[in-house]
Amino acid sequence: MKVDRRSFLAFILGGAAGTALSPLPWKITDDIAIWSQNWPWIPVPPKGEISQVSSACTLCPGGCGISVKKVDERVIKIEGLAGHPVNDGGLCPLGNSGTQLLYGPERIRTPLKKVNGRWQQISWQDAITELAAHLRQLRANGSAQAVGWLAGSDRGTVPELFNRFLTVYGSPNFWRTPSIWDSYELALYLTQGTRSRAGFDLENADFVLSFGSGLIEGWGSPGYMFRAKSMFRKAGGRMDQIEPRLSKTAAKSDHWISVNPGTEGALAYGLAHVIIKERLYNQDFVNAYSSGLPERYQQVIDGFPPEIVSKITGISAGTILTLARDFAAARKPLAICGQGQGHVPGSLQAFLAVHTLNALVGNINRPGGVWAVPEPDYIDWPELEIDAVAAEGLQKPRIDGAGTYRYPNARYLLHRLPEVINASAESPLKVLFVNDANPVYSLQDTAAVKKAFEKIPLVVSFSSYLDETSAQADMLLPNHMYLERYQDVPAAPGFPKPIISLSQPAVEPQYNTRHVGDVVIQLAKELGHTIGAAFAWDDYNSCLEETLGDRWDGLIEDGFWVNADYSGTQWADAFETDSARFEFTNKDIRTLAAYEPIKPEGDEAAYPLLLVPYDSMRLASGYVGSPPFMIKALEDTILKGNDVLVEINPDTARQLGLSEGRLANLATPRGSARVKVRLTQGIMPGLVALPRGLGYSGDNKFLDGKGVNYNRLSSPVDDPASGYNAAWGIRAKLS
Amino acid sequence: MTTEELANEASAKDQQPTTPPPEISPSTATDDNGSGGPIILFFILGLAASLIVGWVIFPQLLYSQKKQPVDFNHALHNELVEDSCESCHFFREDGSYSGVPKLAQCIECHEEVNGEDPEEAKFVNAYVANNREVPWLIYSRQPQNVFFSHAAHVKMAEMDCVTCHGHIGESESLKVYEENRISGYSRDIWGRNIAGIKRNSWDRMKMDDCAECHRNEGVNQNSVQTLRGGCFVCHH
Amino acid sequence: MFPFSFEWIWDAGHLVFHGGLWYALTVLGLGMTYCIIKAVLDAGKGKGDHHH
Amino acid sequence: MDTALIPKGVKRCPIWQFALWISANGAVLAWGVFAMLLVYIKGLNQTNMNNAYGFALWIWADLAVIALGGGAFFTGFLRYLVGKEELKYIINYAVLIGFICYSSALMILGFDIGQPLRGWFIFWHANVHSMLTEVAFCLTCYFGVLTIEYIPMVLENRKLDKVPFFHNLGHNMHEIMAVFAATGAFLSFFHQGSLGGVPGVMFGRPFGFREGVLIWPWTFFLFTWSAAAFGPCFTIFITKITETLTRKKLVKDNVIDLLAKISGWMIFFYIIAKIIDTIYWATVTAPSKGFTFLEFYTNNPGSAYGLWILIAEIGVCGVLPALILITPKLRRIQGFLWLAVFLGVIGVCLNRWVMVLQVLAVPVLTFEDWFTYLPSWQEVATTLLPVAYGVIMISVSYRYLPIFPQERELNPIDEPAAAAREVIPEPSAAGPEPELSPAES
Amino acid sequence: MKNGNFKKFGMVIDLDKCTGCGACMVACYAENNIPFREDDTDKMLSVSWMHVYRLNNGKPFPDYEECFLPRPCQHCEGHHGHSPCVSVCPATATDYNMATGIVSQIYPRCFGCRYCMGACPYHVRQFNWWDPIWPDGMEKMLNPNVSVRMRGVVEKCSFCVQRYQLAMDQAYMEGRQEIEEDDYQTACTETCPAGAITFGDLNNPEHAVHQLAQPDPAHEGRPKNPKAFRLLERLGTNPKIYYLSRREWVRRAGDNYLKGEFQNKAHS
Repeated sequence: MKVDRRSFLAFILGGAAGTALSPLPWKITDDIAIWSQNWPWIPVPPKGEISQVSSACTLCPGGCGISVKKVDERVIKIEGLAGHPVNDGGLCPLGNSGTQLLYGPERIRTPLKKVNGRWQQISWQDAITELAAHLRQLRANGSAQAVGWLAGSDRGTVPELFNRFLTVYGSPNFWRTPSIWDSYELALYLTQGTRSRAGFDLENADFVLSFGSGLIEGWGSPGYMFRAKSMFRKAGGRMDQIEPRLSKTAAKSDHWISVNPGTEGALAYGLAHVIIKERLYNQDFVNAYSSGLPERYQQVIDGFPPEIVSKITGISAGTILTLARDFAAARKPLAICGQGQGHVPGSLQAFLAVHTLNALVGNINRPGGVWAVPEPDYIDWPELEIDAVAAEGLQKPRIDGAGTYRYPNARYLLHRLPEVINASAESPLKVLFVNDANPVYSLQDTAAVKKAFEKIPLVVSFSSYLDETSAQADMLLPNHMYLERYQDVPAAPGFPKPIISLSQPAVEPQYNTRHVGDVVIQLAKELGHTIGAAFAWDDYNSCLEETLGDRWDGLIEDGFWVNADYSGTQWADAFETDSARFEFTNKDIRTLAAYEPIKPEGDEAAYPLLLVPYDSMRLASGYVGSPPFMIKALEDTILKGNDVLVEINPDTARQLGLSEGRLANLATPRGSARVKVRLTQGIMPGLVALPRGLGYSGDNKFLDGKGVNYNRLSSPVDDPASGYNAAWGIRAKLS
Repeated sequence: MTTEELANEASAKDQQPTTPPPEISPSTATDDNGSGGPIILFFILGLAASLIVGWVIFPQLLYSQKKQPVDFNHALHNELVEDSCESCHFFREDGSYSGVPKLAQCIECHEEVNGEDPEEAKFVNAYVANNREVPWLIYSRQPQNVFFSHAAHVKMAEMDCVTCHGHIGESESLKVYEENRISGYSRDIWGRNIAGIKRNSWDRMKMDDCAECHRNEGVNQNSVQTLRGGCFVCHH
Repeated sequence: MFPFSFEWIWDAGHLVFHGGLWYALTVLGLGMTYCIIKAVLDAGKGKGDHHH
Repeated sequence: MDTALIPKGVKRCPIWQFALWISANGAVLAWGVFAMLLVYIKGLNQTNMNNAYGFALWIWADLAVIALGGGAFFTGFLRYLVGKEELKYIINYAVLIGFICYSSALMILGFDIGQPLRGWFIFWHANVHSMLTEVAFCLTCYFGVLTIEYIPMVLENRKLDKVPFFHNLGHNMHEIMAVFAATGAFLSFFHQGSLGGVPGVMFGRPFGFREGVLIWPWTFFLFTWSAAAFGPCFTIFITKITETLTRKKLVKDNVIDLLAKISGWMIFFYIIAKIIDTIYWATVTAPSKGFTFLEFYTNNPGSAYGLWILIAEIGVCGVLPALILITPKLRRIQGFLWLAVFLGVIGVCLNRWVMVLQVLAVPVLTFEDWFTYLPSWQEVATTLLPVAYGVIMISVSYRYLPIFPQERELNPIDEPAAAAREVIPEPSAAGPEPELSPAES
Repeated sequence: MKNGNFKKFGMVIDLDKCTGCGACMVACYAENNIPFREDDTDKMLSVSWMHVYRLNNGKPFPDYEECFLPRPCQHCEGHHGHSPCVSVCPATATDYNMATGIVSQIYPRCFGCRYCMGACPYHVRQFNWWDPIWPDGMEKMLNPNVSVRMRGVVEKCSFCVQRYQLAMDQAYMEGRQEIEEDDYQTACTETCPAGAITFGDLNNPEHAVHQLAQPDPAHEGRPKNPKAFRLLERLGTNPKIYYLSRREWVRRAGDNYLKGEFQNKAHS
């Protein structure tokens, strides 16, 4: 039989018909579709038992309660803890992104030591032994004071352990990251005589006058501020925002009062002037519970009549008058200050001026007012035995000059540290421990900070990430992530009640990390002697449990402890000044440098514009950078590709010949950067606004290399009254 | 086809009646023009071959055979436990379903070898001793986009396990797991029958099988598009 | 597409739409079948073997 | 070399010249295929489409080639159902062009979807309420019709025609071609309309949305109509180009003239309907959604979607070609004919562009801006792919198939030697009455 | 379910409370396994079920005002469930459920034709232009109750329907057939630090959303609360997201109006 072409064709045809009648083509088609629905490279998260752990967030000082949602041993989501006094179920974008920090591939997985510029793994024991040997050597040389510790906070057991260590070791050089709370604390101390935390009973206020505070941009405890703002607004409360740029807070306010940058203090004094002149102040409070108002008026306030204030601030005298009258007429008016999220302490005189306003309307320690909140004093550790070396070291002045005759009122002047180190041939600081802080990124004039850090012989970072500071460090001793550890979170800035929250582990530590508290205790034990004796606990957890005592069980269960009934100390008992009254002025205040608007660095002719930073809830600007989710959620009016957008007024743009979306060079006396131009009517002419929280350097591809770090372009300016950094901006040009 | 071939063919055909090809099959010989027969034969040959490929060989090739790591005896366990299936495949308080037990659950009874079954010994030595989860191959595993609520079926609708899972609870050993090489799913989803024909409610676990029951029972027939089950009942 | 697919409903939309579709497919299918069968038969009769 | 395949009595260029021409187009084709593979393998991120432009260059190309391919169904309709006998001299070419257009459209759809492996869901899990379902079904079916219409042409190849089965098959198919053509016209009517329905039913998009009858928005009918009107323009346009390139007259003027006249009147009435539609939409539909007519054409970057587009579409590329084509004197002047069909082709393409892309570009939320889009090179390459494919298809078909029945008559071969070179002598080849396709014989 | 006891889940977003912080977006990413890319700044290429718009009143400095408007899927009901996107889907990959009022999107069914994206005037539908990829180790954070979408399909906000399912599971476990208002809340609602989002059953007069929006059943759910509005109400999409604002320009920005129309409406 000859198989010719036709037979072959017939065979093929028969085959085709048979194939069509068999399941083969149909099943394959279906299976391929199913395959495309379940591509093997698409991850399939395993199912499991859902559980939750009540904890506290430590990514910012806000102290929100969180509920960590788990599936078996995986953290899948972080939610706000319902019923928590601070945030009651709400949670900010950073808190929501915490899982990405836990599981981020860029975490430091083991202790590292820099050898010849390269990172090498080191065991925990070796690291502690080596550190102890180094510290022993310094003490032996009589340089105990050359050891410093920089922490993100000075409240709670962990910073207290650092402090205790430094004290018993013999160094006064402890720092916490600077913020407006330095100034608030000082303003309260000077006028009321108490070292306490400023709290704001925002939810009960009926007129909040904010001098540039980013009430909903991360000022204070964001969780509380957001909630409280909604509450007092819902009750019909008024909100006025005084700042040169339409921030989100300004956008949510009844009135956006555009003020010349850096002149908020003058405006506050101007308002006080009107209130006093028109006798609108709270007679009851001023007469019975305060002192020094006439003197203060004569010395300072009298110099700020509306016409002059109008010239300084750019606000019409009429507006000033109306504002003062409205403020004084409100039942529960509240004035707040501190720029943006509050990263820069600011001008002490401005804080005093704003606090003066609150005192004039008598809303100190009153519902809807500003409260001096006492610390929950649960840390009651055994007395220290200070040996001779330590005593000698503690006698030495602080390296940054805080507490000295030049800056008698300041506690920490971290921003001055780079200058001091760079000015000396050899760094006066030999060892610096850094915890929950990224000063090489977050201090202004980062080039100088970096230079200073390079000069410090030994920098030890406890960071979980290879951030800018870790990159400058010599040893990395990664702390557990907050989702892996216990830690007390004692206070939320601005929150009006005494509160302690507890961070507790939701999962086992993912890597070879160690609790920083344990490291301190082990280091102390390794050093032995009086130092070891000061740390009698086996480990941090037992220290914490012992410290919290009766509160421990409740904290484990609820995640927080709060004095819910606290509503501000009565006026009669509230003031610990010499006069036992609120002192508008006293001997300390009298010696302060007089108020004048802080001048930013730079020559007006060379740099015609003013660069001001702004904050956003969508950008983390604390010790951790924004996780991928936050960068994803960031507006395209802030970041496009890798370019940050700076905001300028269309009028200014016209003068400069710039148009929307154009790339431009932003230059300041401290550096220059490529930026994109965004035109908006929401900013005062002559200003350039740059967001904080971008421009990280490193190898996190979701964060680093995006945008520009404002701190790189700017520089600190000493406040003549306190010595704190009061820089609100820097002169700049845009071309 | 080249032109030569075409030309040759044309001329060959022309010559056919006078010079028959040397090899003639009987069917060709009986055919009028000598071409219809073999064509039909070859057609049938092709048809038969492809039918065999499609119905017999293809299913063999489509599925790979995998043995379960441990041969589990459902029947035996079922006798020993109090709460039948739910003793091991239980509901959690939040209404979620635990599915195949984790090692921790098995350890409650099998911390050490209890009986004489070599499979139990294997289980204890290989998994319990090393604290390693057993990589069970799950016959009823559905894609991630399928949301199946055991609570809705077992607790609310009070269905029994057999309706969907068959009599696996009475089996003394685990059958071979056949995995579809393309889709990666167990053969039990499509069903043993390659044509997709089912005799029992537990023979298949494709979407249409779920839909059939939902339709018969009138469950969630709220879709605007299909007037049937809303998609979000099972998918998200 | 077929009455046994999940989405199928016996309503006017489906009947009109698929009615048209199946009608067209039937016409095309029957037409082509007719042509092919007739061509086979014609070829058997020797038609077209050489240019009419 | 390939002379045995070339139809009898016609002259074709040397094989090397042909090969060169095919290679040049093949290069473009290969570039397109490369881009297509990129799209398949890496996904639609290779395009510049985005969440605002879910439909972009490809869908426009799809709609445009389908509209232009409308010449096939409408010519078939006129030839087989209305009985315009003269059109038999151009129907082959119209079918070929249609076949190319529709196969291109299907190919584009094949890579335009995000999950090509599940593309068949549109058939299997069809939602009959979706205009796109109707498009997919009718498109595929009508492509089948065009294939059926194209097959006899292929079978007419000199070599294939010698096979009795093929000869008879071609003959039989011709005999019932009217049935196929009628089915094709039926399918075409619906899918052209459904394509118009795609923007027309989007009631969230005031620029595209139209009222209508029952489930069909006015754009449904306008699209069918415009495809029928402008499709023949494209057939004439391509025929004219082919004639220019081959330096031969291939179709007699009376045939072109008839088709041009019909096309002209179709455009004329279409454009009146389109103007009425535009006025109604501008004065009733849009305002009811809170839009003024001008808002659809102003404040967009570079005025890419300015009023010019409406003037160009309706005036320059609508009214003008209609007037030329319905005026016998004008349409018989070659230059005017060229101009009219060219404008007509541009006009319908512009209409499809507007109805696909401007619909998506117009901001609907008051706080959004116009959306802009520029295709990526991958999109351009894959859009040129069908063009190259079409040129190759036409070239090959023209070379080997008797596409133009009047070619031999219009271009008698001077050299008798040409016939002598044939491998197999063809007695009837020199016959005075040229053999048409079997159906006509 | 034939007794017509249908739920209609919806949301009321108080724009006076919304601070534009973006927590809702991030909570949604985390809840719904939304992928992220190194450069996600082109918002038209990015997947974000919830998007916060920034509106302004168009006035010059210093009268310039801004407002933030979170935009989840509007879960349009259209007329009788014919939302703009549902009826256009050729493969029945999206559906309107009469029992919940949720517009579903079925990823394994979708084959990526993107017609629904074109049909939706709110840009709530987004396409997976890329394969979803999680950095090494970060896939641990994925939620097992939401399927991870493959490249080439459209996705959108589902009102966290998985939470509804889990709440129902719990109810069944406890022998209930119904769930309470608090049992089912979306991730964005829960996380909003300003408490701007309220979620619940619009058909249930006891639910906060019903009280805030006061939907008018005679007019396809148009809000009776004069401070409330819906986006593009005039298109007939009949959405289930209601917005509240005391500012008139914000309410006006919710829809397109011809000159003079809005005032008439406001006064009538």
